[in-house]
Amino acid sequence: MTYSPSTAAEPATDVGPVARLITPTGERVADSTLDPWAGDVDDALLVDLYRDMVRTRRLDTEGVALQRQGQLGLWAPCLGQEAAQVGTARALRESDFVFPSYRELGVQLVRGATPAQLVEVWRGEEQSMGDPFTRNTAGPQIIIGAQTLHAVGYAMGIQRTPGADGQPSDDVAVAYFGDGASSQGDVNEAMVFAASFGAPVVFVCSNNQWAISEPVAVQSRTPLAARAPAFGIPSLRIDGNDVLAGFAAMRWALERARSGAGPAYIEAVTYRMGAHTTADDPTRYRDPAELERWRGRDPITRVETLLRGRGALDDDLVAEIAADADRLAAQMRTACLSARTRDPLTIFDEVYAAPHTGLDRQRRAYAAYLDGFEEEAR
Amino acid sequence: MTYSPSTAAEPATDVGPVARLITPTGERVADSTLDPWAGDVDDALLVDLYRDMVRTRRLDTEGVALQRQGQLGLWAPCLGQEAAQVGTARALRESDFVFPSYRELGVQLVRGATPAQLVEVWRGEEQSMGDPFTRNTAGPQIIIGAQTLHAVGYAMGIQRTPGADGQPSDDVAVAYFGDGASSQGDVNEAMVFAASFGAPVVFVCSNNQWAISEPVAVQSRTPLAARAPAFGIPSLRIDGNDVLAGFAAMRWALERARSGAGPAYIEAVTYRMGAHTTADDPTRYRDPAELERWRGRDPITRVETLLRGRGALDDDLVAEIAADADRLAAQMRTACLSARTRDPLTIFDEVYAAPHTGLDRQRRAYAAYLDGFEEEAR
Amino acid sequence: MTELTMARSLNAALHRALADDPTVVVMGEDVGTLGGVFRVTDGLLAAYGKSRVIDTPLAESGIVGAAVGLAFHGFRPVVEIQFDGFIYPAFDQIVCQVAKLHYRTRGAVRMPLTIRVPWAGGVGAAEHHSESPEAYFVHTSGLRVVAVSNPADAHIMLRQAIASDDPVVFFEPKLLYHAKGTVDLETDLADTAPMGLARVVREGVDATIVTYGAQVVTALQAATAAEDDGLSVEVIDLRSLSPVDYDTVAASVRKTGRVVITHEAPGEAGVGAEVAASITERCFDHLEAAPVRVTGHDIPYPPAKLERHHLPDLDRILDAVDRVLDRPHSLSGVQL
Amino acid sequence: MTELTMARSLNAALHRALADDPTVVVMGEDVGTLGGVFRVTDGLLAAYGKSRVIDTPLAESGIVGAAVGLAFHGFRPVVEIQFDGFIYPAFDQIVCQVAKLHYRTRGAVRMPLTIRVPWAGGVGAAEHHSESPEAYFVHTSGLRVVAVSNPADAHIMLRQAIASDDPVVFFEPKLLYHAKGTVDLETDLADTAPMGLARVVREGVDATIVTYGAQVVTALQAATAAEDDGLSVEVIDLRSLSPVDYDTVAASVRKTGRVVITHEAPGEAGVGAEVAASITERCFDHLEAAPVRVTGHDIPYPPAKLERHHLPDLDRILDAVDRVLDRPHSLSGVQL
Ligand SMILES: Cc1ncc(C[n+]2csc(CCOP(=O)(O)OP(=O)(O)O)c2C)c(N)n1
Ligand SMILES: Cc1ncc(C[n+]2csc(CCOP(=O)(O)OP(=O)(O)O)c2C)c(N)n1
Ligand SMILES: [Mg+2]
Ligand SMILES: [Mg+2]
Repeated sequence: MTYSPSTAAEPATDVGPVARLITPTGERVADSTLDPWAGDVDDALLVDLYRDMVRTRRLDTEGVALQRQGQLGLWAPCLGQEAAQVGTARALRESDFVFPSYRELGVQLVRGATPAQLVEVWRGEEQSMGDPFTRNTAGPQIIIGAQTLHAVGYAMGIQRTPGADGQPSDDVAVAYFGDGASSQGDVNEAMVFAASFGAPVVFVCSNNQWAISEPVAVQSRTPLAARAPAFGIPSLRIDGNDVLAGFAAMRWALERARSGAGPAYIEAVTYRMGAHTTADDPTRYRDPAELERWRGRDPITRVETLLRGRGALDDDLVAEIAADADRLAAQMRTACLSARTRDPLTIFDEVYAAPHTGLDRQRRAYAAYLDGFEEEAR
Repeated sequence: MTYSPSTAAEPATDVGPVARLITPTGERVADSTLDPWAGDVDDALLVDLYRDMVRTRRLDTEGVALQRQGQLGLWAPCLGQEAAQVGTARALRESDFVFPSYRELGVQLVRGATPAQLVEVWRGEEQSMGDPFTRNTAGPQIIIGAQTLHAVGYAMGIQRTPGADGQPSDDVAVAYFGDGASSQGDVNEAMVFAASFGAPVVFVCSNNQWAISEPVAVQSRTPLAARAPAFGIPSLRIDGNDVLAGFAAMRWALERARSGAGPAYIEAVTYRMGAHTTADDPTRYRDPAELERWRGRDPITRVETLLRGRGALDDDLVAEIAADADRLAAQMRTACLSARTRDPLTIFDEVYAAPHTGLDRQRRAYAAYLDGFEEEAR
Repeated sequence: MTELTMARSLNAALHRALADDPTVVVMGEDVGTLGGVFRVTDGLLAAYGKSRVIDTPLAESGIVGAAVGLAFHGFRPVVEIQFDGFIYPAFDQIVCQVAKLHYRTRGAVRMPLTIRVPWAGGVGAAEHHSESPEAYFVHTSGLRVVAVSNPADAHIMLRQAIASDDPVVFFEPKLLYHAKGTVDLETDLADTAPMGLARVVREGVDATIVTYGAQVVTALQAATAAEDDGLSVEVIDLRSLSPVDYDTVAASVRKTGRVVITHEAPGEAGVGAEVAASITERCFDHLEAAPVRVTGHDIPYPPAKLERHHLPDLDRILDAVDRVLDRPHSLSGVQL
Repeated sequence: MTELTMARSLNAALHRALADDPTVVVMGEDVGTLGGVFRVTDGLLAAYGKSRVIDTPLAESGIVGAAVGLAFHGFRPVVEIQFDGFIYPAFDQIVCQVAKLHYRTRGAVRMPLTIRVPWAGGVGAAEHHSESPEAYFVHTSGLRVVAVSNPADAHIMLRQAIASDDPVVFFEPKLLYHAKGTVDLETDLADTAPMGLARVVREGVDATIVTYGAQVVTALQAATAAEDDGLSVEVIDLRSLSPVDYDTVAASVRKTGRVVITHEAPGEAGVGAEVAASITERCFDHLEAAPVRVTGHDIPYPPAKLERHHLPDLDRILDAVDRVLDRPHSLSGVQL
């Protein structure tokens, strides 16, 4: 029995064969795999998706600006990746649970993160975006790939938790990660576990072509979507800049998982239009022509064109949506500028759930030390 | 673009579709993939392979016996896996470099390990089977999967080391590992690196159906050989109890690697007839019927039948080969029984290549301490 | 009260935890059908089924990472790492996730994992099967670390660890799996002393030996031997390595003024260093001599046949007691 | 002599090592085209090509494991771990393979890896980007561990580390990458003191501060401040954390009788514990007070905006100096 990398001819880089429903020029095209999951999507929903993408982009721009102005320690822009994030996240229901990486602004937004929560992390005030359980979404994971295992474990938890009716719940866990992450042992182990237990988990790989300065070809000679089936997980490779494809693909994956058929994998082929983070200078490693090429595949423009063509979007609505996004951005800025660093002694809080003799002693000592300053000052 | 686990119907367990040249009943059959690599194999070579398998089995039996008699701390029997080990290892040349796991007695033997080296490790006298460079074979790796990365790194070294003629050397590195190991992050990262650098490395997965008490179905829902192509590495799934298939498959893989075509992967489908180690009791988890089934697929019997049928093997030669194996086993026993534990102070040797103030001090202190006993004794 | 081996007492604790709390799941390599390579999880699969007792694929990072996800969902995973030397592939998940998630989420996400580790040497095992990695975890803020030394403690402490809302790395000395002791299987956890307390296992006035795990047995033998020599040696079983119960330790050292700390792990930046430094900080004016550490050497674990030269034994501990008492016939008192 | 930042001085050392020794290879994430996120490997790819300067896939275990294989083949890999907090996925390969292979093969296989780690805090970074994991490696027998504190040392010590036949974990304080200093790029390694030596960076008689990395700068500021207070404080830069040069440290402590040890990592079972315990063992009769540790608290690294309360600063070090001298206006002298 010979297995050959039948897919070797397809490059891991740039677009290649993808499933798509909206072309870069804004045409709605057919796709036999995705259409069954997009048939009921009406213009109102498309406008919603458009609005979420505009919001995401606007907040992202604000984040970059705040960082430039010294208000944030760092920002990881998601410019260009709005469709992959918003489309997939909008297909979820509230009780599903999401484990994102650090670049999923659009996912966090769709999942209900407030502007304040979004900036606290990058300002260095907090390490999570609030309590994960209030919106069933974990904070951004920085250790590349680690969250994929958490999603699998959570999905194993779902399998073990009957609902009120005694039937196992049909919630799903979702892991978001990048093309670079695909190389990490953890991500591969996550696929092994997911397949072994048939866990209701969806892997969403945002292949934005780059892991900092390394093109995806360093990570893989084959399309990343081809990895999953080898572990027994079916996958879809979609145009990640097509929000409808993201939405439809996610519904396909969720439906599988909800029905007990186990894990699924989506590779969203997209592009990181900005720097890796505000600390990065992509001109050191990227060809401007590549950027130009991808500018022509913008995820927002194509939906706008489609909706305008259908008469579902006009200048007024565009302006209204932009104004709404501006309001959110302003909220974020206000939250950022009015952020107050919490009390120093809180650094000792919640290291442990129960009292800890060693740390409690340190806390008392540090409190006494700080008090000493105040006394001196008096 | 949809990727589905096309191979999902095939079970990861038991035999399934495999490439094979000698059937369990000792018939030489054709296989279009393997035949090109076995055409020049004459009976003399087959007898050699047979001899190596008999030796391996005999030494393995002796190892188990020595452990039972309290002479070894542990033994990891390879009963039933002789073909996969001997066949693949015999296809190597001396200058290739092998990174085996702990169960590769047959590989170590073919690579020139002495009976003494084989027992020292399991007796607890040494942790390596001598100097790896004398036979271009590393000692047994116990950390599951770790050696696969070493093989890839070594292969990267080969790529960076021109021979006398200025051409890159066409040596190959080989990693042996088990079905259980396929779940480890390291093994997957090894495939990522191997593919990324097109490194001349061959992965040999001995799928012996079990990882201690866990059937391979716990590790995988798909044939393990199907994993590799997803990383861009072609693979072959062979009857691991067919020594000729192992030999031919390895030649295929080596030739690819030598020619600069990069890594290759072989899944040898075999069976661990014995316990995981002498500390294990497989009756706790294994169906005797399964064992019976595999007994009918014995790797040695089938070659014997084939060679006898061809007149290349008769009772005399069988007896001679058995006697030779007995001699080796006796050597191993002697080496074991006459082993002398080395000087206690050698535990401080070779922790570092250069002097180390901290450790040198400890060594002196312990030497003085031991001297104190001797003085007391006087 | 029942006479049980440590392995059986641990097994009983797992049975009890699974029976009492539906959120407890046991997971790891070979913990199900086989019942664990040390039979500590024996019978659990049959009793609680495979949704509670999970044979996992062979990948430690995967096991701990999946347990983190289960904890996110409200489960209380009890993870078995098959041997001490195989915990390192899971190190990233333990250090960056298990230890930090409660802190990072300001208490929203609990990580009540228990990570059981068959542990340490003296059993003639193959490479990587005799490691003492406890210091790595003691140095990791956010974890609790305990080590048991007898069946009774093993039973109670495992139940306490599982009940703990904090992650606990739980070290079980392989050498003592078959050691027997009297275990009270009926104990109500509410009636037990908290998990973090050390115990004076033998009283004495001349010197204190501080230790944990299987070395407690060796230390007690040393104390008995020292008695023949007219010395009264106190022995403390730390039980909890993080946090250490310094009240108990300091009370002893203030009494004896002399302390020997012993463990199997290499000394350099080991638990003994922490204990020695902390004792010195707390008891400087009571110390008659510098605390002496008797530990494994700063070498990789040697081949099994040589391990007795690596592990502190009765003689090395006695020698250290002599040294800390400035007694002349100390064998290695030589200052090198 | 050239005026260089630490990042440039490290870069020069890498250039030199690649030029002098054809077996040296540099590998890691973004070390090639980008020249490293801190530009420490800047220009190396252009100068030596991609067979010597290797952008690897994103997998730390893979990087170190492949480096082990390269070392098997006779190479001398210089591995970059992009940030301190990302070394843990490679922990297994470092602890079980890199640290042990020379020992396990009785010297046949050398592991001359240098593992460079941009390290520690104080730079306002995101989570996992400010870790001080050095104690894990100090506790691991078979590794050498060094930490640099200025451009001149950085240059020489990196060259020494690469030339070392033993594996070296090499910590580079991110806070000092842009700090400038005079570097002698022409030094012949044969003329330099061995890598393991500590250095007295400031002499004094009243107390000794033992530290390493970026804390050396803070300790020097504290010593200067203490001078205004009439105190003469000696400052020692350990430079090598394993082994520690106890000759230099003990000589100082015998002189001053008082010692403060400071580092950013949490104190519990940290390097400071080892240093305090070892000093006490060696200098007990010369100590006027217990060694005092000033370290990061035993907490996960806090959010950036709060890190200044975690990291020992000038005031906390001065406070500790006061304490070790039993001076009344010590702020936290309260025994709690
Ligand atoms: C374990 C680990 N190693 C290295 C890093 C440093 N790092 C942060 S982002 C990044 C690239 C990630 O690329 P990818 O997975 O494609 O995600 P993207 O940034 O493109 O969204 C690297 C190497 C990290 N955060 N964690
Ligand atoms: C990292 C690690 N985890 C766990 C173990 C314990 N262990 C030893 S062998 C084994 C099963 C290995 O199965 P497989 O890879 O199929 O090889 P086989 O024993 O069948 O040859 C396990 C779990 C180990 N040695 N290393
Ligand atoms: Mg990317
Ligand atoms: Mg197996």
